[in-house]
Amino acid sequence: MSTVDAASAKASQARRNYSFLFALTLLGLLVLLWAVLAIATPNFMSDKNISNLLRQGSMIAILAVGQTFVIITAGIDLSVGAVVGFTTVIIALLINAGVPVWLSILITLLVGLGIGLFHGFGITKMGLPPFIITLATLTSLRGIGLLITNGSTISIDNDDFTAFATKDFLGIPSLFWMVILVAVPAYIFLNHTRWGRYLFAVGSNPESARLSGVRVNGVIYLAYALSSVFAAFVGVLLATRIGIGNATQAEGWELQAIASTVIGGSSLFGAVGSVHGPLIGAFILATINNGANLLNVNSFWQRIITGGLIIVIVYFDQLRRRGR
Amino acid sequence: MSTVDAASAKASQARRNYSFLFALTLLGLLVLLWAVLAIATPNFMSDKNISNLLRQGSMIAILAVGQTFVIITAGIDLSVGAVVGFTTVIIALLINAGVPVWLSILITLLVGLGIGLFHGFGITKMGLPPFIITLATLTSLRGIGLLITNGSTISIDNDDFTAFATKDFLGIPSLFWMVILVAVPAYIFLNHTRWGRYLFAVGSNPESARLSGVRVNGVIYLAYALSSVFAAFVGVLLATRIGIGNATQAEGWELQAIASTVIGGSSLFGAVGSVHGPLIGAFILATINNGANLLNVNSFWQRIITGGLIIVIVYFDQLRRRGR
Amino acid sequence: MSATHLATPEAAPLASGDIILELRDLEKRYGPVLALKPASLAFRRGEIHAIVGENGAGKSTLIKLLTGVIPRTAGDIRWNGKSVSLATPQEAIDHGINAVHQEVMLCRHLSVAANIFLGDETVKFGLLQKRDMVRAAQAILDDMGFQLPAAAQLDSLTIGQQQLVATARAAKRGTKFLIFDEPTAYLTRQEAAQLFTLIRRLKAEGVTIVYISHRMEEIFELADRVSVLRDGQMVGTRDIAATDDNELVALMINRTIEQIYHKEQIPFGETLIEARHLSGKGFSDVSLSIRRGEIVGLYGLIGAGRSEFALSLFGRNPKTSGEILWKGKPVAINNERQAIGLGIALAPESRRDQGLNLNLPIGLNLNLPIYERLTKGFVISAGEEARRADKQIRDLSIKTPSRRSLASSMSGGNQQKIVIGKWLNHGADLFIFDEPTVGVDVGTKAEIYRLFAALLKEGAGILLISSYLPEVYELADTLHVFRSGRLVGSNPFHGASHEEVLAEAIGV
Amino acid sequence: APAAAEEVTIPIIVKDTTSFYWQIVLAGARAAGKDLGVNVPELGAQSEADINGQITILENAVAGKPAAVVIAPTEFKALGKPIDEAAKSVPIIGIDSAADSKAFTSFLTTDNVEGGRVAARGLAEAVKAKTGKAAGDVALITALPGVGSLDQRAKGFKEELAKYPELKLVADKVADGQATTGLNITTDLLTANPNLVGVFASNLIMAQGAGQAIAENKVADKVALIGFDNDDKLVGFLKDGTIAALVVQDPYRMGYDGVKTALAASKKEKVEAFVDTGANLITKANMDEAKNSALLNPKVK
Ligand SMILES: Nc1ncnc2c1ncn2[C@@H]1O[C@H](COP(=O)(O)OP(=O)(O)OP(=O)(O)O)[C@@H](O)[C@H]1O
Ligand SMILES: Nc1ncnc2c1ncn2[C@@H]1O[C@H](COP(=O)(O)OP(=O)(O)OP(=O)(O)O)[C@@H](O)[C@H]1O
Ligand SMILES: O[C@@H]1[C@H](O)[C@H](O)CO[C@H]1O
Ligand SMILES: [Mg+2]
Ligand SMILES: [Mg+2]
Repeated sequence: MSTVDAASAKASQARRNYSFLFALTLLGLLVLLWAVLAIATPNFMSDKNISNLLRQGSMIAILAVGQTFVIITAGIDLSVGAVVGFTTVIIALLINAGVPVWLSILITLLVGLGIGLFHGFGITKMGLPPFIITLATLTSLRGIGLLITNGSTISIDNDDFTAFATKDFLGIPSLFWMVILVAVPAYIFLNHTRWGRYLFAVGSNPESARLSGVRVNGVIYLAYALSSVFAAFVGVLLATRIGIGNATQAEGWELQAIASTVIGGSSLFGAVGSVHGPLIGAFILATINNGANLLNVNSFWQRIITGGLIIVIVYFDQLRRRGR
Repeated sequence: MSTVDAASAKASQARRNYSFLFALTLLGLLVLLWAVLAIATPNFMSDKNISNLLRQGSMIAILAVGQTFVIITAGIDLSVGAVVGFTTVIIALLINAGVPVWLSILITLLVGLGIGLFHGFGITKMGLPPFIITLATLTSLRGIGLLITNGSTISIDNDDFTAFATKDFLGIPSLFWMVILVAVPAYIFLNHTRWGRYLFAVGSNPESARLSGVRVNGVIYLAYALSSVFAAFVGVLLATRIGIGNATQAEGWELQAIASTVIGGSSLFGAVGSVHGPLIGAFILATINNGANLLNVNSFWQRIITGGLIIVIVYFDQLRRRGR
Repeated sequence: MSATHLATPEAAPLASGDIILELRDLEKRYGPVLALKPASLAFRRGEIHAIVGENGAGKSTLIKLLTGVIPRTAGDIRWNGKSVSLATPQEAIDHGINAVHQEVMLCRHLSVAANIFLGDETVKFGLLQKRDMVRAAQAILDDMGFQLPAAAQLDSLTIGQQQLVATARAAKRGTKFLIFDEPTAYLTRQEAAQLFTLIRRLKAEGVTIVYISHRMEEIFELADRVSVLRDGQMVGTRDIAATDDNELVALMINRTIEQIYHKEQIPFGETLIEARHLSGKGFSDVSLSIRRGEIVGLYGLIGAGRSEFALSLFGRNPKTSGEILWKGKPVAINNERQAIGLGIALAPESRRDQGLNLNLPIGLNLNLPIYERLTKGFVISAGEEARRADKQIRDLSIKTPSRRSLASSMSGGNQQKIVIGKWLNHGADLFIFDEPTVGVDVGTKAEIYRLFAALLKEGAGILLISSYLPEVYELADTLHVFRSGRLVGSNPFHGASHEEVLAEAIGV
Repeated sequence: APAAAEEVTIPIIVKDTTSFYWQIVLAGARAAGKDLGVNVPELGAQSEADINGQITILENAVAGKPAAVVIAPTEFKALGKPIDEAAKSVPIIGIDSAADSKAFTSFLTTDNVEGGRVAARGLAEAVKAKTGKAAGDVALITALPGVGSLDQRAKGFKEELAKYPELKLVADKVADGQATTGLNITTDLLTANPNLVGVFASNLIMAQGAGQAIAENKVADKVALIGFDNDDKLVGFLKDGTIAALVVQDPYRMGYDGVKTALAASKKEKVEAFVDTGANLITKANMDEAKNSALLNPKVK
């Protein structure tokens, strides 16, 4: 092997480790935040608080993973917050109508699927930009949800269902188990199946993907369907947590999900993204909020600090990436 | 000239005409909306209502033009709504402190400039994605504004200033004059100056722009500075219109501005955009709301219809563009 | 490296006034990759200096250093005897150093004129003088003999035409030192001839030209001197009169090639595909057939409609009339997947736009058509995925540290190999190669042609689309000429001379 | 049990820290904290519609092991369980609005349905004052959908309005929480309903927008506007006649007494289980009465 080859082998080695290192770095930042908070507040490391933290980050984390599929295809899904709010209404109606919980959940997820397929249709068949079609759905879905409920709130009268969010298994909150339930298959799907590869290929260059025999439209349908189904799943979880169906809930969660995804290293131009990235991104955001509450930071300062920390974290991450 | 050349010259001719045609179509849709509303409601075409409509669309229109500069560079500015809210606070404080109105406005615009330059810095020097840095500013600015006002509202005690928004000149509301004041130079800037052209070049291919000696970083600073200064200007207008400084105002206006821009034919992937497009986009959105109010459409239906119309309008626009 | 003994130092010592630009121990590292090992070279005022070397040898890297596109990691550059930093493209432009890069570096959303004047606009009272610029750009294009509309939007042009725009842009007034990085890769002979005329004229005006190409005949036609890069190392400079093909190739690849156009006579088998009176966007009434063991060549000028025809066969573009028979039976090919399913593969002409997923790993690019096959149960077999990618990298000697490297970090020629490799990896009965050797070095070209032979032996048929006449001329069993979307002449051009084929293509 | 030497902590959780109304509540709580030597973290979500956000904050507050928690539940049903859960570890004092929980140690609230009724009566009177009789078209503008207390006000308003058969509710609009939207809606309502005689804007921000529309269109002499809650801007409108009347609660007291009651509860002292802090109709005529003046000028800083 010539020197060039040896050197470049080393570079590729570095690059191979890189994805892992990068995750480590973000994870490192998260752990750093935890360490600081553990020292600064007496209660941060309490079982109770860690449970709270895991519960608080869970829903955005799941949304962010769904959003990542879309962002990898160079798309965007602004509707996820509205889907969450809308599906709390759907599941509340179903459960109150006496439909068994498992069936209610299934139907709610199918409603999510329908919304995602509609997005796929709008993008592939009507030629609409993802930003526009999902913004339109965001607007309309909130309207439909409000219309169904006449602007009010539906109390879910099934205590087993609403108790779920507060439960723990093996000391870990049920909501966090749901993250694991979603993330593990999502990881396998994204990194170890051909459809995962196709998501990247479509995000990178749809024409080349198409000429290589990839069903580009199918891949787009798939990405948006996954995002919406994940959002519907979060709607189910939110309904168990707040015990009501209300179409205005989860406002702005789309931005939080997108932010988690981007903090987690995805590029809005597509073809870059992972499953662990958005998870870490979501828990970084949750930790900032949790920590600020525990530190009794004034809520206005809390916003200022959140903005500042987002900059600092992504900046360090960029540095690390460039310096690799 | 060979046939090939003749054909491609013809194609390019078509494309040159196209921008104009496209504007006509969107404008056509707007006019169609107006015609329908003029028939459906007795008051839509009244002088008074047209004045109201112009006033209602003005602020988003100006934001959308500023946003367009950023979107042409393939960026995004999520902070504009927060800048509007924040600058209502700044100008309210200045005016109440007895600073002359012209100076208050100037200082407020300079604050906007500072925010825009900060975005430019974050993107070019810190390597942050535009989505992230402007999201961070959005979060922090609201916090700073709330901190300054302690979460309350500053009532502006200068009647001349607050009367401005209600005034007309030559039968046209002052706020709409402000749109003209901004749009005409913006049009000349974008289409007839070198910096306007560089915005497109950077959005199209930053590397080739750089190879041509274009100061790519300078162009990015410029785009974000313009967007923030326009937002600060809208902050001034909002302060005259509602007579208060309040940091939580204009929430979600960034999405409305981006939607206006995209409805107006800009691509979020950059290098495509105009000044007339976002203006028409903004007034389409304003017309939908105004019309729904006049028709006394249930507020929930109003949301559903807005979403539906966005899809229909952009769809027709796509058809026209493909069929050109 | 024991090969350095091959390099003989330049014969004639130079008077310093003759030298316009000099490199001293110029070096470029990408992280640990040494893309250019410390290189020293002097360019004479007004000479045409060719640079040759294999794919990935470091030619484009050298050019990027000279034009301020990337920073050097060590060494010195002297411009007219003075050390210069060349830290930004603007600085290079200010000195009068311009380049036509290998990948077209223009803004596709802007007009031709806007691209030509980008960074150097005509402005009056702060306003762009668009008409003046269009007029001036048209004058420049006309003067250079390029028949292109200055007002057209760039992306309405073919890649070749875009390359000419880039040339016009770099060669317009004020240029003292002009670098061409494989300028003819996307040009037809006719256009290449126009380019050569321009280059000779510039030389006569005292402009120094650096000319990079994989086409030896061009080097011998144009250059005064030639330098050879191998593996990032400058291995020698020769006066063109004092060297020949064989020496250059030996310097480049450290071995000799007996025969570039490898051709074996293989008996033809069944007819794989037959197009009958096929029409579509860009072509009409095309009838031809391809048998197993046969290479059918399609030669024509840019825009003649060959690529559009190929895309129709592959199901990417709809046909408007006519019929396709596959192994004797009429078939409908409505999309790419149907074509692939029948056994058709297409390596498209534009590697950037159609052929590659640039910001993804090489391995993924190579395996993209075969992931269905790599899937065992629900998941992809990682071992098989790696094995298949590594095999293509080895077989095609794709110069990369790893299948995990991004396609975008490859040199142009190596990118082209990935486009081909992906279909070799998949396999097919009929291979459509659209400009398969664009930007590919001599050694690799020979390998690719050998590979064609291997495919034919296995019973495949090949449709070879090329604007490089020697290639189709030497390789095709049946040669068709396309002109303005139609096949010209009823007989295959077998046995016709180069000149006759060219005349048909141009239509004189 | 927390050591006596340590400072006692009683967090107060409001619905949304970004509105002036809640700043008055917090000011009251702060004053109580100072007077009683209690540490009072001031918490709240980013929007009154953000139920999950408030639950999260409650969870975090309880994790800090406070002596008691004062909370203004953002939604009746949704906060029920979390409050039950929290009450297992600390005494919970409710203020402003109710929640579906029996675990409150004490409760100091405005009856928002009653607040809506007060507004309807005030509107009828104001219309009568302007036009001579309580008759004509009226409209209701709600800031945001899905906010419990706003829904209750709308309910009370509509119930009471039914007692005035000649007052016809021609529009029931829900905005997006932005003053500008309130302004645009009101303007359009004035255009669409030339016979409009009254508007009820059921919270602070909507009243600001609606007031601006009345002023902008110079219809204060024809259209009676009733607002809810108060700040400088609205008091200015009240003074110059743009707004006919404001329904004003006693947020300062809720904050102050909330913390005071919480401290008592944490010491296991006996506290009052329910206190109605009242909703008062304030007009230009009675705004200078001592009690009203105090309500209109809370000691925020
Ligand atoms: N951005 C980059 N990052 C890492 N390595 C790079 C990068 N660009 C080029 N290289 C490496 O530098 C070496 C030289 O590449 P270069 O493009 O100069 O080759 P070339 O001689 O122009 O080849 P070709 O004839 O194929 O165009 C190659 O090994 C290539 O992979
Ligand atoms: N983007 C485009 N817009 C309009 N017409 C186009 C475009 N691309 C190609 N054409 C037209 O389609 C026809 C066929 O082009 P095609 O690319 O198939 O030719 P070709 O013979 O393969 O030449 P080459 O590939 O060398 O450019 C030509 O008339 C060309 O002008
Ligand atoms: O319940 C609250 C208060 O009573 C106040 O009016 C602010 O808005 C409501 O949601
Ligand atoms: Mg090269
Ligand atoms: Mg072609």
